[in-house]
Amino acid sequence: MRIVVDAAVFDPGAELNGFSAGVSGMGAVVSFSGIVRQSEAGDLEAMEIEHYPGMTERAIGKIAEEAQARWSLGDVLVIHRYGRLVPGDPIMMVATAAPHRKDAFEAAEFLMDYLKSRAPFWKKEQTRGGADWVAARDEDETALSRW
Amino acid sequence: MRIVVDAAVFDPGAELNGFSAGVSGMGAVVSFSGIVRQSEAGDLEAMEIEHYPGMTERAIGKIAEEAQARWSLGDVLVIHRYGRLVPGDPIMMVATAAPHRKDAFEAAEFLMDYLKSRAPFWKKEQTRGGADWVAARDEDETALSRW
Amino acid sequence: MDVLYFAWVRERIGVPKEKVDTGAATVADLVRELSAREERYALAFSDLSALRVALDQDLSDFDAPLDGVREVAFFPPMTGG
Amino acid sequence: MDVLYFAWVRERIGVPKEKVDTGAATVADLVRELSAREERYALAFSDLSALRVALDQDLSDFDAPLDGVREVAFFPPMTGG
Repeated sequence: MRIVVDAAVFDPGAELNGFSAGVSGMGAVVSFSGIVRQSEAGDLEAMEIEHYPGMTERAIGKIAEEAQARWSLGDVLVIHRYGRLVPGDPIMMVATAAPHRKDAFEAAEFLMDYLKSRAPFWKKEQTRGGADWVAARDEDETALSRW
Repeated sequence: MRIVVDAAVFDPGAELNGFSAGVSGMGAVVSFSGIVRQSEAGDLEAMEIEHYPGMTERAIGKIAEEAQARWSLGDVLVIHRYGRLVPGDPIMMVATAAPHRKDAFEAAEFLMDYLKSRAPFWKKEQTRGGADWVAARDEDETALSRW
Repeated sequence: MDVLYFAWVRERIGVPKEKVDTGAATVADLVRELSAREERYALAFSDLSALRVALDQDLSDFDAPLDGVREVAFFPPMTGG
Repeated sequence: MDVLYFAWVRERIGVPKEKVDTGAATVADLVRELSAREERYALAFSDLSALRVALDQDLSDFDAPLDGVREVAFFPPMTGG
């Protein structure tokens, strides 16, 4: 299991290759990369991500352990950035390796659903008009109920 | 949409980065990479993949179009190799980009389920004891029923 | 008409592709005609539930008419991915 | 005990972290105590349904006892990923 919480930019392709090279006997690797998306109005200047140092690593570690307990996984990778990001920047990434594709897909979706609502990150969007905290979405909370 | 059917090896990380760089306004990129897995007995020497040139590209193109019709996607990538592969080699890859993670995940799983059973590839496993065609699994056929 | 064979169907029949001169109306008729010709065809086509057929590179079925079809392919269930 | 605030809770209260000397038995008691002190706390804690609390870096709830707890954190629902 590798968990990285860092302000620095990361290279999703290099991370995917490094992750895949580190597992053996796994037929399936699934990755998710989250990217800062420009707003529909096209006025997003930056996304500030705040987190709770200490609790962040702890919460992600527990979510990753839960995924490893529920599915047959070779390995789990979670990378999440904080600080000031601009549209097009990679925010975060998860990767899962498993003997079969079903486990790899389900575990990656589980990790994403829990990271969304249970890892202590908060996003603030800065536009020309001002800055606003991103509100949690009900659908992200209800997404947890399927697990 | 990019579809590659080739005997040559590919670099999943470089493909992921190239794919992500080519889409804009997408918050979510999901990738699946399939890797030749060593057998439980540890005696797999090679995996020979046969395909039906012409029909292969056509069948994959239709599956990718169906995915684009069903989900809100920025782009779709499918790479599938044929020929002689050895354990640890990348076999294939799909990637999907979407504004939101749910579409990217579902479309990637849909692509995988259909590629498994509807793209004209056949695998033959070569071990010290001989060579055998891989049988289609009932669970791969039933996986289609969820879509 | 071109008839193509893949995977173990190709191995049993012994060729990947051949020209077949036939007046068969449907795929099933073509299968019966070939099976009557030689033992290797009868062997390859002995269990149709284990076979798939494509007409002009689209998946089809054994009841389908061959009218206008230029390329027929027989193969086992696919194992891609 | 250390009390931490994040996101808009931090902005409303004006500090990211402070030492609080309290005999509050539960999180809810602490919230009442702080809210009675100054308007900025009352404002930040006015709708508890919009808040989450962590005790020693584990998610908890407002009924939880504070006995033995060294670090309490208040923040809005998380928006990771």
